[in-house]
Amino acid sequence: MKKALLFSLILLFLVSLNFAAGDVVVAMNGDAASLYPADMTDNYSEEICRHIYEGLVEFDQDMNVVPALAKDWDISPDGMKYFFYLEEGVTFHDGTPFTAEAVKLHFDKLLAGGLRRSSLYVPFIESVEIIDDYTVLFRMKNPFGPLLNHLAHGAGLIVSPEVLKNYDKSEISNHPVGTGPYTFVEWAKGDHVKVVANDDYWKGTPGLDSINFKIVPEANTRVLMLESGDSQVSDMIEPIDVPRLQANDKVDVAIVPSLTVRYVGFNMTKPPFDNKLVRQAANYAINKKAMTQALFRGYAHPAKSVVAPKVNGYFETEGYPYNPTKAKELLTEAGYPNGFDTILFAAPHYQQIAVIVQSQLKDVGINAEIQVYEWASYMDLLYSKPPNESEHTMYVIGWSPSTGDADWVVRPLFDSANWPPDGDNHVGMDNPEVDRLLKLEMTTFDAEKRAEYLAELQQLLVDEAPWIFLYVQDQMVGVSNQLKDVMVLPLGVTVLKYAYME
Amino acid sequence: MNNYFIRRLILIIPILIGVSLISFFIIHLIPGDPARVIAGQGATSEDIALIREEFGLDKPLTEQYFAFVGGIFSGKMKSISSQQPVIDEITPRFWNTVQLATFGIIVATVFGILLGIIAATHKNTFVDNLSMGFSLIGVSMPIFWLGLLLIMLFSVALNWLPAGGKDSFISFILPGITLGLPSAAIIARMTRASMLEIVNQDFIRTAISNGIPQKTIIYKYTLKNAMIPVVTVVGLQFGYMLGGAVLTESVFGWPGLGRLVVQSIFTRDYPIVQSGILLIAMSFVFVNLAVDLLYAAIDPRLRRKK
Amino acid sequence: MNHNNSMAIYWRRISKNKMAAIGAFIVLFIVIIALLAPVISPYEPDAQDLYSSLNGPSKEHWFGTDIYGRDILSRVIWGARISLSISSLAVFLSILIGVFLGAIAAYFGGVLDEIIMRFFDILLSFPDILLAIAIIAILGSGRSNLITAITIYSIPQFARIARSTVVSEKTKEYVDAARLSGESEMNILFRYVLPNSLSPIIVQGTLRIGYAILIISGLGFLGLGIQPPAAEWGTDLSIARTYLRAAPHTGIFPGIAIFITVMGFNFFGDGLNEILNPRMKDR
Amino acid sequence: MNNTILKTQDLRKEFQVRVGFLQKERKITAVDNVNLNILQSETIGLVGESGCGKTTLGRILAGLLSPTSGRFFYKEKEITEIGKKKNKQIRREIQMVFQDPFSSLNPRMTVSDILSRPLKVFKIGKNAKERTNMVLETLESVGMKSEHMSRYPHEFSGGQRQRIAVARSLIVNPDFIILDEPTSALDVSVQAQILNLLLDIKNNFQLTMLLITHDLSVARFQCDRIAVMYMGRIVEISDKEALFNSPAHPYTRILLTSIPRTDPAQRREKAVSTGEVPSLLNPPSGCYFAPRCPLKMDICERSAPELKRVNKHQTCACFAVENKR
Amino acid sequence: MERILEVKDLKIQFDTEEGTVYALENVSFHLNKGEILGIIGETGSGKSVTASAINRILPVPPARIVNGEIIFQGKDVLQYKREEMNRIRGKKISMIFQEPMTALNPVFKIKEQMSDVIMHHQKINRKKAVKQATEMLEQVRIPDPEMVLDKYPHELSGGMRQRVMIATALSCEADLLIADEPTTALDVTTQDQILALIQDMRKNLDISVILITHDFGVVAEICDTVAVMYGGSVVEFTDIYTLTKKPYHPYSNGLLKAIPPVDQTIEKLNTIPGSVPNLLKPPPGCRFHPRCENALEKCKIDPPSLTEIEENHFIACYNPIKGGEDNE
Repeated sequence: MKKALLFSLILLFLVSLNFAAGDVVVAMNGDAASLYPADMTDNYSEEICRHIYEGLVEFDQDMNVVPALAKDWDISPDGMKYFFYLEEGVTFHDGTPFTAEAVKLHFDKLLAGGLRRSSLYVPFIESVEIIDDYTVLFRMKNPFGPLLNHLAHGAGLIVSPEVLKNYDKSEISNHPVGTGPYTFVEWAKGDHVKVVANDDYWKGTPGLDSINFKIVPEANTRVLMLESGDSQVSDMIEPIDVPRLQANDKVDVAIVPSLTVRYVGFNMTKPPFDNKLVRQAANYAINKKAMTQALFRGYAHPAKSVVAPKVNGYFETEGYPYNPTKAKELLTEAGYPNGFDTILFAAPHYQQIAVIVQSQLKDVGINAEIQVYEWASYMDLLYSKPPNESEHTMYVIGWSPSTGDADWVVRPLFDSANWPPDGDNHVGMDNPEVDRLLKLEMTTFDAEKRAEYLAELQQLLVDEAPWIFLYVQDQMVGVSNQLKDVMVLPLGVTVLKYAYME
Repeated sequence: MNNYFIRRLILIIPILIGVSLISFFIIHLIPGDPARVIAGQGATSEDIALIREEFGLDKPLTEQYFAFVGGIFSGKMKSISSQQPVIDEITPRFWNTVQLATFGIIVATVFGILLGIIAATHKNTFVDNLSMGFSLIGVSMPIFWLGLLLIMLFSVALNWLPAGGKDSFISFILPGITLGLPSAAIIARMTRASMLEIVNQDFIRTAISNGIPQKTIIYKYTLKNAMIPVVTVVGLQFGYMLGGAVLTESVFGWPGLGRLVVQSIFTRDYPIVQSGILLIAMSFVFVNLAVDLLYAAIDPRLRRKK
Repeated sequence: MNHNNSMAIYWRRISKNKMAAIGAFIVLFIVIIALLAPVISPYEPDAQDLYSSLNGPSKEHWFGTDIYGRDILSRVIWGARISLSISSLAVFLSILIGVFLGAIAAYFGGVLDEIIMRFFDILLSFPDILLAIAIIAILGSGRSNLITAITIYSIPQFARIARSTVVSEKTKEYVDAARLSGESEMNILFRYVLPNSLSPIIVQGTLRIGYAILIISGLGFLGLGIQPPAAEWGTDLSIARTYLRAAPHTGIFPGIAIFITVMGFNFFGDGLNEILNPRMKDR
Repeated sequence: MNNTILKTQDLRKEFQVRVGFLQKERKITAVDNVNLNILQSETIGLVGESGCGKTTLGRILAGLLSPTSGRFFYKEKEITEIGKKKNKQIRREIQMVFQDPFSSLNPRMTVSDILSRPLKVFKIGKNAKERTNMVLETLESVGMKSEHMSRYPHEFSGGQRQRIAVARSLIVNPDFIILDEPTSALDVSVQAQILNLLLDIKNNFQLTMLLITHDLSVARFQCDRIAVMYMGRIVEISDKEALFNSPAHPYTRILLTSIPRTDPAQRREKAVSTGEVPSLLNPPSGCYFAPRCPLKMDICERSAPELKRVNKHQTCACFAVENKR
Repeated sequence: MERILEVKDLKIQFDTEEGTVYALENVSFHLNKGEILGIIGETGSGKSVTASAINRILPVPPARIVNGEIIFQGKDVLQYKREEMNRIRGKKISMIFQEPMTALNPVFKIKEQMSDVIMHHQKINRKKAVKQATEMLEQVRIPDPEMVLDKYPHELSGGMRQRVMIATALSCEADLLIADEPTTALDVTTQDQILALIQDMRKNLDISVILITHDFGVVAEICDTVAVMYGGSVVEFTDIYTLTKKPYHPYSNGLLKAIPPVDQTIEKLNTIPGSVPNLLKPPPGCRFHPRCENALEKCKIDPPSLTEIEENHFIACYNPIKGGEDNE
């Protein structure tokens, strides 16, 4: 009997221990890989970095590029030179002043290569020069429309020069020092990352006292933490739990379409997928509405282009509505009256999509056997050999431009120069017309002109049907209704930079 | 006594070498290139070559093996995915697994031995059938399903306990019970069988005929003999909990070593997988050594004759 | 080896032993379900109906539907086929290899014994599930690789049992008598010693099939099981993880199927154990 | 007529008592330089307390155990290596019957299999039919019936099983049979049946027999000559009547007096000594029996006595006995 | 002669999975104070079951006492409750067993096992109990008691362990010692010493002994009276001299003739045809009738009861062997 009494006492004490008003807990699905912006590729790292560091420019809620450490900028008429005029009186958390020199040091490290995000800058930026303490010049290798998006990218978050000078690449991650509203406190691997308010933040004291990013891999637990007030923000809410949270008056659910387009890629170098009609037929065979209803309870939208709606430069085409009879017609027209056998490759977390695609393709006569490869072998399969030598035929995958700009979708995926093992063009697209449009859109920095080229390119790509276009998924983030001004970016990152508790 | 200890220790060395060889080669047999995984989508082959060179993946296998054996705990070895020294990645995770395993084995041993003794002392009665029925259920229930059911009941429905993650004491309860129950079943069955075996021995009949009371016979004479095989089983179960709790850890999102190893296998993080598997196997071997010593402590016949 | 009359004896003793009878009944029930799957399952296991995904138990779907709207009852029935075939085949293979190695090691002893047993000690210091995962990572997931993985980590168990029974059996006098009758050593091992060391192996074999089913479903749960869309209990269960609250039925029925099947084998194994070595029963 | 069928020369068998992986190995000598001659168609007894090496000696002669050193000859041919080399012919001629009826028959084989296997292996009998007849004939010669042929060992009593074991050794018509405690696992009434059976067989088949037993009364009934063993050494070999009426070696005398008589009238004063057989791990020096021997002299502790002929019927290994004469 | 123990018409059966084992059919005999009674019988004769029924260590179930009384010092032991039985076991009735190798607890020192018994019965502290144990070991002529007390069972020889067992059994001055095949597993020289020891214990400690064995020599050597058992019943019960002179029951007669004598050489042994009965399906009437040359029709129908055909000579047979072949 005694033991039971003691036990319930502990339970009571622990539950009552809640947090002071200004302290916010964010329940995240996974742990950050690194806190060195220039060397990270996962969303979790980016989410934390965006609170500690700041870049020259940043994205707003609708992914427009807005000023941050750079108050304003001029672009030379030939688009080869970008002058950025920096905010004054800004200091890093370790006290070093924020000057042009800090910007140059940060980008020189990136341009030197060897960092995971170097490929975002090396092909486009020639050099970074200091004009004066608060003016910096980016000299371009060739005119490059989407540069601002690249600078607003997570890799553009500027690290304090002191840290860059004293530590090597892996150590920087353990000493995150930026100019952001929150300073780094501690990082317990696999458990949590804690940041506290930076009182002398140049835009005034931030809205919260501290933020604790807790790693909670279990979706159910994140939902329960939100409902019980243990956390104020819970990311990656499962579609199935959304209705229940919406019914809860203490909680809101931010539903924001992501930048990721999910698709089934064809290896266009391998028959029968070298035949456009077959590819189009496969597109008509898939009932995207039913798939999204089953897998995401409707929180996903059929893809109408190679690019997601929120991406800068998106152009909506008519897409491929579900029409199995047309699919069969196209197949017979293409010379496969009673279909054909093939293999549908997938990584473990794409199995559910593959199962639905397999069943619907079967209805039109395409018998696809599913082969599941773990992620590492899957990467090997798609990237180790050029498509014409590789075994992959149809494979489930997705792409999301971390720069938020269409160029970072179409060029890596469809430029004929980007065939694996060097690039991501594993569909094996080799189309002069596509290459021409790619060149044009990359080198024009006039927004309207660039949008026209991108539109034409997207219409062409949809017609070419290198993929079965599937969907763009919504991402759901649960937020306590006391927490105001939370920015849930389509990038898959939740930023509390301007957030405050009511 | 010490001679027995030294002898057992020397026996372990070949096993450890074998274990380190297997842990090393297992991961190298696995297709897929770790550098590719880190470089991720959008990386060029120079990037990949750079990463390979940075982690010494391009060196011949034998050199990599000795680097592995030498560098495990010297911190020189870095995890490929997180680039942190292997020790920093593994030690906290291993400590979490040890804590959970300890909680689990305590639940298992207390429940198991209690049930086993009750069943043995009330042979063929309702109590015996009940406890053996329970232990059969414990052994037959898939551990991850048990975890799911407990979460459904205690955290989703009743919301008394957290559904996963590791922070305060209460987060130990559900995973600890999930991990402990099947082992409790195994320990209960072994205790009952061993008690029944001993109760039929001649020396128990001698004690009865000399008038020794029932209580002393059960809790002193029978129990001490019966504990010999039970200790082995407890050791074995604890050993398996240290490495084999992958399913429980994954259901409860417990940041344990087993789960880290499995995830690292998927991302081909060689250093983590090799060191993780080696650490699990070594802890298993040392737990067995401890069991053997306990064995000798209980059973004088094993000690060196004077 | 045994003539039919001793088989009859075994069946009579099984029916008399309560545990073995229950176990045999459950196992037979599951085997029949597996065999009659095409006939008795109400729907095609892979037939999808995406608009009725995750519906609870109803008249049309007694066990409800899974995320693709497939009928869970049909998948559970077809799942029996996969679990039974893979586990029994894997255990059979590991018995063949394990018993052979164990018997050779025990019978001829010396260095051979030392090498084989030390190697198995090393293999046994890895937990089963981790070894299976590593093997599947090497070979890739899929039916035959799953069988290989389970076989490999079960071999040491059977080798050890075979070794301990053969070691005790080979000192029995009928072995010396066989030598006197001029039998060759190999002949003595396989015609005299092994047939008499089978009972603990049969018991362990039955228990291991149950355990193998647990591991198969465990691997399926981790996403390393059979290639989709095959109906495997563990794989189907892993979906339930995300839908615990909204669709608990997805987590109940496949779990019960695994549980009952494994319990059947455990019951049967325990019963056999009592039948085959009477020492367990009180005098 | 009585030529020697089997002769041993300084036969010696040592066992390694390995206590552990690192323990220094300790040797015990189970059979210590035994010289024994067995005459054609005689029955010689080998008696002694447990652990005296009589079973080990028996197994060496049967070829089941190879000696550490020394040699032994069968019909003038050396067969020390019988254990290793598969010499079929000699293998057939020397057979053995074991002590425990419950473990000397393969439980998984029927009686007809057990008896026909040796025939097949030694290629005796032209075809199956002839072999079955031989099986039937041998079964009848040991007092069993044809309907027993298709049954399994577990369906027989201890006495019947021992009969089957005897039949198995007889069916290959050997010349020399070694019997290791054939009746000590049986009840008295069943033992009597088997002992009578062995007597009949000896006479009908002109067999030479070596009977290993701890029971001197069984030895008296069955054997012509008796050898007494103590801690691996033969201390006395005498003709039956001589051994019982006038035992030469002091150990034989103590053995005979210790055996309880079945007639209460002949009760005798019990030896009150608490002496026990010393352990083979550290045997005493000289004559092993010295510590317990009433006739102990100084020499006994220094060197081990040789077997010497005492009279026409008896040989003995004892200094005291030698001098007295 | 005061009777310390009387067993009347004891009938015991075992319920096993194969069916009911009719272990004891009707067992009657008595033991006079200070005497040694020998119970002789072959495998399955029920001698051990009888022994373990007397001090009630027979596990019930599966055993079932159908009827019969065991009067010990005036009271029927079968009516004792568990606590009462526990008090007299070791205090009034104690027992020693056959296998010295397994009769002592392997994981406790001799000192602890012996003092546990003494302390339980005499409620004295550990130190005094150990002292009493040391004296007891001297009584059974163990050369160095202190050293033996400090040892574990596996460190002692077979004979030594048997002496420790006897010392423990008699450490609380029991009145009746039941010895179940005490020397069967020992060599003949050690057996001789143990028999001598039992005779001394009887004299010095004034105890009565029941000696169970299958070896008639042991009975002839030290017993005063003998009960011959066959197939679960006492077939003949008399003093040892009468039995050797006039074995009236055909089984006793046959048994005595089947033993190979050590003092004379004989040509042929008398044998009893057939083998021991299967107690699952015992033959009707007298269970020896299938193997008995004197069997009459009556013997096959109803079992003979034990009757005193001569003064102090009881047999259970309708057609005993009288006169004629006196066994010289």
